[in-house]
Amino acid sequence: MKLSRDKLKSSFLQKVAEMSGEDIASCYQCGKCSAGCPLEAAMGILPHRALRLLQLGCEEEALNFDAVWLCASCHTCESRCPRGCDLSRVMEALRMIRLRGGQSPVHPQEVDEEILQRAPQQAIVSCYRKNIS
Amino acid sequence: MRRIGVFVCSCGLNIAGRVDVQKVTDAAAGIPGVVHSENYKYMCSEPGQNLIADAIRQKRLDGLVVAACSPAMHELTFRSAAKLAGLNPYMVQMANIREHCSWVHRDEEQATAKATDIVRAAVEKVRRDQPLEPTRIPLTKKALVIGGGIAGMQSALDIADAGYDVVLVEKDATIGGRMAQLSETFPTLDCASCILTPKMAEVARHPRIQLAMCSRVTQVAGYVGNFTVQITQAPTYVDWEKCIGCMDCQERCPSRLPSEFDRGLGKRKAIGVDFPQAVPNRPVIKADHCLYLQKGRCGICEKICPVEAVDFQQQEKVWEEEVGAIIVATGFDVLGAEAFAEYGYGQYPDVIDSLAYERLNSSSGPTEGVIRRPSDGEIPKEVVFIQCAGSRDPDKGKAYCSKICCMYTAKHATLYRHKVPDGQAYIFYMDIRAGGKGYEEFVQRAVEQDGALYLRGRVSRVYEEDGKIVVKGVDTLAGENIEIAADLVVLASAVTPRTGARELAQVLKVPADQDGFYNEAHPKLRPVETVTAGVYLAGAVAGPRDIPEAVANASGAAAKVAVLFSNDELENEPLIAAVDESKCSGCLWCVPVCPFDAIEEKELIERVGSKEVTRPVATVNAGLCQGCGACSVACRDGAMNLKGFTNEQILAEVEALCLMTGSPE
Amino acid sequence: MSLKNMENQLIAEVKELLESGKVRGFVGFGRGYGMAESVPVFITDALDAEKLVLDPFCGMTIAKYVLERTPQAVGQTRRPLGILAKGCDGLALARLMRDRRLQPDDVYVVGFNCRGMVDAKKVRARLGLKVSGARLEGDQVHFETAEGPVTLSKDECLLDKCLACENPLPEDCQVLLGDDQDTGPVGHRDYAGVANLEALSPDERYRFWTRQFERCLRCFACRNVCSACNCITCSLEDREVEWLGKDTQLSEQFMFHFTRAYHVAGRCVGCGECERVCPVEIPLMLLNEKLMRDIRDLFGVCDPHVPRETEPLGEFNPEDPEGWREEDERA
Amino acid sequence: MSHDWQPRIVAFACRWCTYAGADLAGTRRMDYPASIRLIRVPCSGRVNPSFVVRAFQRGADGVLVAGCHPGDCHYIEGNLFTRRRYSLVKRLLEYLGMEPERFRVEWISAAEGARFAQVVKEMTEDISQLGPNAKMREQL
Amino acid sequence: MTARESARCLGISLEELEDWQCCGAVFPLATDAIINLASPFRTLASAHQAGADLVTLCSGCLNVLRRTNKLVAADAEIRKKLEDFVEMKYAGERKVFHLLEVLRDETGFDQLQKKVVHPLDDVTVAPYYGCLLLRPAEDMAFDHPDKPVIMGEFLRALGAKPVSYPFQTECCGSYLSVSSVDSTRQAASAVLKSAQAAGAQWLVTSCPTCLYNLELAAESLDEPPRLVYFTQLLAHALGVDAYLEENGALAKNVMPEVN
Repeated sequence: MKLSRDKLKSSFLQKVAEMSGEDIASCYQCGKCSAGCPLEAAMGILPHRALRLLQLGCEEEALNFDAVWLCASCHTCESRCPRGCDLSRVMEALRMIRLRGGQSPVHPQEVDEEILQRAPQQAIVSCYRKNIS
Repeated sequence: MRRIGVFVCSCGLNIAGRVDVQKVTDAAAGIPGVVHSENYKYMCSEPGQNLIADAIRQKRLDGLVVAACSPAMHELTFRSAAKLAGLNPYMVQMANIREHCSWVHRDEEQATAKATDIVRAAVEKVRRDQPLEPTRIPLTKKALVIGGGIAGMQSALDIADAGYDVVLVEKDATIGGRMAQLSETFPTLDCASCILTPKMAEVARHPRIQLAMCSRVTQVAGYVGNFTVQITQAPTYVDWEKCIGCMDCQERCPSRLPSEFDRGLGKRKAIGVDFPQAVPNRPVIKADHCLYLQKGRCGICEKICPVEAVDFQQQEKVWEEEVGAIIVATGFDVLGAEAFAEYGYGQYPDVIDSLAYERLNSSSGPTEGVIRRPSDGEIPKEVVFIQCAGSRDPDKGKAYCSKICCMYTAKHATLYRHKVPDGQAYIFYMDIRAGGKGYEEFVQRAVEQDGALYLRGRVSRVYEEDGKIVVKGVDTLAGENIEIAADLVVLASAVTPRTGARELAQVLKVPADQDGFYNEAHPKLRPVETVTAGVYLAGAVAGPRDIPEAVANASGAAAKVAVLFSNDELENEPLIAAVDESKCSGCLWCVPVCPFDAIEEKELIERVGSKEVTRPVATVNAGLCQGCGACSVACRDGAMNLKGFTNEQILAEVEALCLMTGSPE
Repeated sequence: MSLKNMENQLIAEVKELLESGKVRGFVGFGRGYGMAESVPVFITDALDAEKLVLDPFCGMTIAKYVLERTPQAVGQTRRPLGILAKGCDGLALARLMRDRRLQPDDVYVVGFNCRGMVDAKKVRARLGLKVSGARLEGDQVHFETAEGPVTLSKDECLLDKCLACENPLPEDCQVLLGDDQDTGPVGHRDYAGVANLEALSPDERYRFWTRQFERCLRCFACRNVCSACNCITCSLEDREVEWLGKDTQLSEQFMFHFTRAYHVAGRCVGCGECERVCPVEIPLMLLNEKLMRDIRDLFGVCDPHVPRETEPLGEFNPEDPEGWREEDERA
Repeated sequence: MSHDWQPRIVAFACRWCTYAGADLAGTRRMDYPASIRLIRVPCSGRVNPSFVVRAFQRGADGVLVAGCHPGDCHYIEGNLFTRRRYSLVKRLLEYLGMEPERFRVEWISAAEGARFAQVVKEMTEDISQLGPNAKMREQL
Repeated sequence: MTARESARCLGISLEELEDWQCCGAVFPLATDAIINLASPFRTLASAHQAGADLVTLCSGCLNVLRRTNKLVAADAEIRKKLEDFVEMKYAGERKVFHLLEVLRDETGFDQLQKKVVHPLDDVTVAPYYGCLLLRPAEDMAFDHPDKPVIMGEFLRALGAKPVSYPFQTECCGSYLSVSSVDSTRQAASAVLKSAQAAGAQWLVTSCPTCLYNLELAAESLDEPPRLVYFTQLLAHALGVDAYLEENGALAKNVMPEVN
């Protein structure tokens, strides 16, 4: 991996920092967020890695970090983070950038009819809000 | 009219490279009252100082301005030089034209103009200086040491060996402190008791050390050399003078309670000692658990005591000691249960802190040194150690590194393997900080020889399931979450100041940081002193320390006390506040702003017409005043002033600086 | 009870005090030169008690008059001086006591629950008539004038300080006249003038104060009358340290008024005497109120004008805001 | 060589923190405008508000009062009184018409040489924008 | 319905907010997603106009409304934007409660206990908090984020025996059950198994999404705990459900049978 000043000071990083309101540099990669993440198994990759990718200025990798779609914003990570860095907000920022860029992992017409019938409104509204721009 | 001399230093090219030194010298010569002005390459050198001395004598100078570097650098140098030449050292002012001028400005003209202004302000200041003499105060050559742990004991021994009396105040019934709770010590694995107990005995029998056990320092008045300290001793309910230490009472006492010394893992009796090697080896009664004191029945100890030492009527005792210096060595605590909800501390018996683990390891501990888990007494086969439990956690715990945990956790894992050869120790860590002699090697031995498995990451959750303690953490090096079903979990809880340290800091008027650790007078150059003259620090009271550091500290503080006591009188800095009684209205609004309680009320007798009347005025205790000047600003009528920084002087400096040289009007 | 009834009570009380020798003298009000004007009097003879008045024109805060006559000041044995006290006098006495210029047993306080006093200037401006008497009733004041009775609302004719008065009842009195005790504040200090001035630009404010201070005669009346300005020697007249220049150019006027205001910051009792006595009508309460309001807002001191054992600038809270930062500005 | 008008700024610096911080700026050879003149005081709590007004009277275009951060005072609590005092003084000066940029209170520790230089730069720039101070200034 | 009747029975009057609007179900975490705050803001402002505080029965709504409320009270800039957009004035004057808090703080659990007519007779119930009631702890200020007690106390007041189990504050997978069923099933199963291991007969929740996710997960478990909404328990214990059933306002057999 090649590092450079430009890469570490990109406007993309600035944008993530602004949108999330979090200080990316504050993370010292202790992994406590990953250790407590209830959906880490489904993600298949440790969520604290998102912050590391950002610290290294890896825009492309950060934007391909698909675990963001699996963050349920449960704030377990935030509640235990020793550095007061809210990973859920960083995940949301990455998600929003991709949603605004036209990516979306969920398409309303493809959602299972049975789920739409059974699931409570809250779940459906939340899912759409998080996954559809 | 003062006869002022101005000496401008070129400091090689440090000043002359940017400031036209000759121009400054010439400008200074033009200031009224300046009768001598010259410059030299290195004013602080011996020839430079001689130059000054000669001018003082030849030109009968009574005020000096040395335009050179920061007063922090050479004020003392030039004051001493002036004194040698017969001039009162307080008639010297430095004009800082190096750090504040030549080093920070590029434009030579501007820098020269500024240097001229700075010199002029210093001339105006020195013009209003008065010769000052340090006050001399006698001192009591007896020291108070607060805390009987390893640091306090070391300090007490060093001072006592130097030939001065020491009062050692300890809040518990035994000296020894935290170190007495430890099993072995890193990195040599010496048995803590083996090296500590001889020292405890030495303290106890030293003729110059007076022990005040079960005691606290509740008030401190006075100042360096002359403190009056109030000591409050809790009742022990046993007359230690009579007691012969047979411990029959402890044997027969029917009431048991969890032993605080054993971190709640073992039991002790309501009467007795914390541990068999306690010094002094005298029992105390824990009133809350004594059947007689609580319910009025039992009294077995009183009946069986062969020397009738048990005294249920004993009361709290309060007395005063006069001392000349105070060493604070109150040591540390570890963060309590409330900090670790996600780790289940306080909820699951098999989640313990490091001090409890020390007790499990100790041959005098509740399991006699066999590692048994608290819940069922089984020998744990898998033990998880969690480092940084509350440390390096600015959000939920403490921002700082507790410093000693890396080392003692390696020690714990090593000792564990020695005692449970088929067991496995896991250590969650963030970074290994092993910066001491033999420390890194010790950690590596734990890994290589004793099979400790280090996992780089934090633990998020600890919970009980099927009789196991499930630890969910992460190993960021592997990029995997880790789950371990352990038998015992040990938290390396953050080191904090002793409970009550903050209150004591207020009693002593010593500043503490946001975490409650006491501030050193200077973190690098005056690490065992505080800003309150005569109060010194030893050990973990100023921050997490390991044993060798605490001992080195303690000896350092003791040396400071010995140096202090080598004087028969103390010289007090004369730059202190003073009251003009004729102006003082006696409102005493200066009193609440004084951080050192140095201002008192005094009755002034005055004549009004033919009668004598008294009125209150403020008066400054020269021993207590540290010269901050807060009182002089609280004073509306201008009666309170600060010597060396008087209202007249500061107003004159303002005027001088506002007459900027070289700025076109 | 009406003021008239209280006046009778007062006269009887003072007569008794002087006759019995309980007090050395008594500071109260007597008839002034004009009809609608009562002025401070100092009496020592019981026969003079009849001269005392208590009417709606007794607006001056007279506490400071006792300062010149304390045992300490006159070198006499300790025997108290009597004084008639409204709420504002009570605060002023408390100020002098906390500043230790007065001992509690230097004074014998005859207090009453003040329902506001008439501002003669306002009445003159409104009625333009010779007023021969007045009577307070509820929210109104009934005046007797040469042309018959006239009624004004209190809002129209009371002294500003009364309209802002939250402490009408003096504390720590030896005697309380009347029976309507503790019926709550007369008014409320709203700091409207301060807010108006704050809304201006810095230059406009500077021009405003320049217009005011240019008139200042440096007569020191504001200081002399002030119960918080009670130093034995005033630093502004110090002969050794020139805190204040001798000439009266604008720069020195700013220095003077800045220092005066700052010296009473947290200590001003809000009696408004400084402003009342100013011969050139400089609105000094705008300065005092500014500090009072900031003390309240910044340090959470709810009654900044009520003397306490500590003053706001003689204490601190570790959590105090930094009042000079933008973000600490009031929303 | 510059004959342009440059503001004159008088600073009252606590000897333990800000004065030492300015020393550090020197040791590190930081470059900041020559507009500032320091007066060394033992504590920011020593700075009488009248000193500030006197500086404006005599021609200062800006005044800085600087000391240790709250909690770090060499005299334990001196700067906590400073904080209260200057919260009021700053507002009073502005109330009398002084521009906010001309008077600042800052906490600058002995380790904050860069912060010291930064504050001097900021003040110099801000005041240069405003021009010379005429308010409360004596007429010669 | 059950909640309103139960509250009435306890002397609290709950009014349904006229013209209410969905809060959006999730609190927008991106600092520039202000528009998503419009609907909770409008709900809060409506409540303010109606002169009342808000009570929710759903953890999700509580989360969104309480955080929005805190944000508009603290951030004047955002408040201004929202006020302009929604054309209503509101600056966080109102409070947002969860019904459980009302029961604890207004009614008092000891008073509640006195009103119980059908005590839950020592049935073992696992309280399930999930995420949204408790986190972020600073915003929600609801209960200890790792050691909450409110539901346990509530259950005890109703006569039930609450059990403590490690997963009571773990996330059930939330809305991912719509887009990624497997991941939620895994998360929700872990919760159920943990409750089961602790011997819970029932499990009570305060969030419809949690309830749904847990129901899904329960399908693939042997004898999972029965799932109930906290208002159901409340109505049952107060004897309100019987009254409602009689009036045909509530379907029968809503409550699982005791034992």
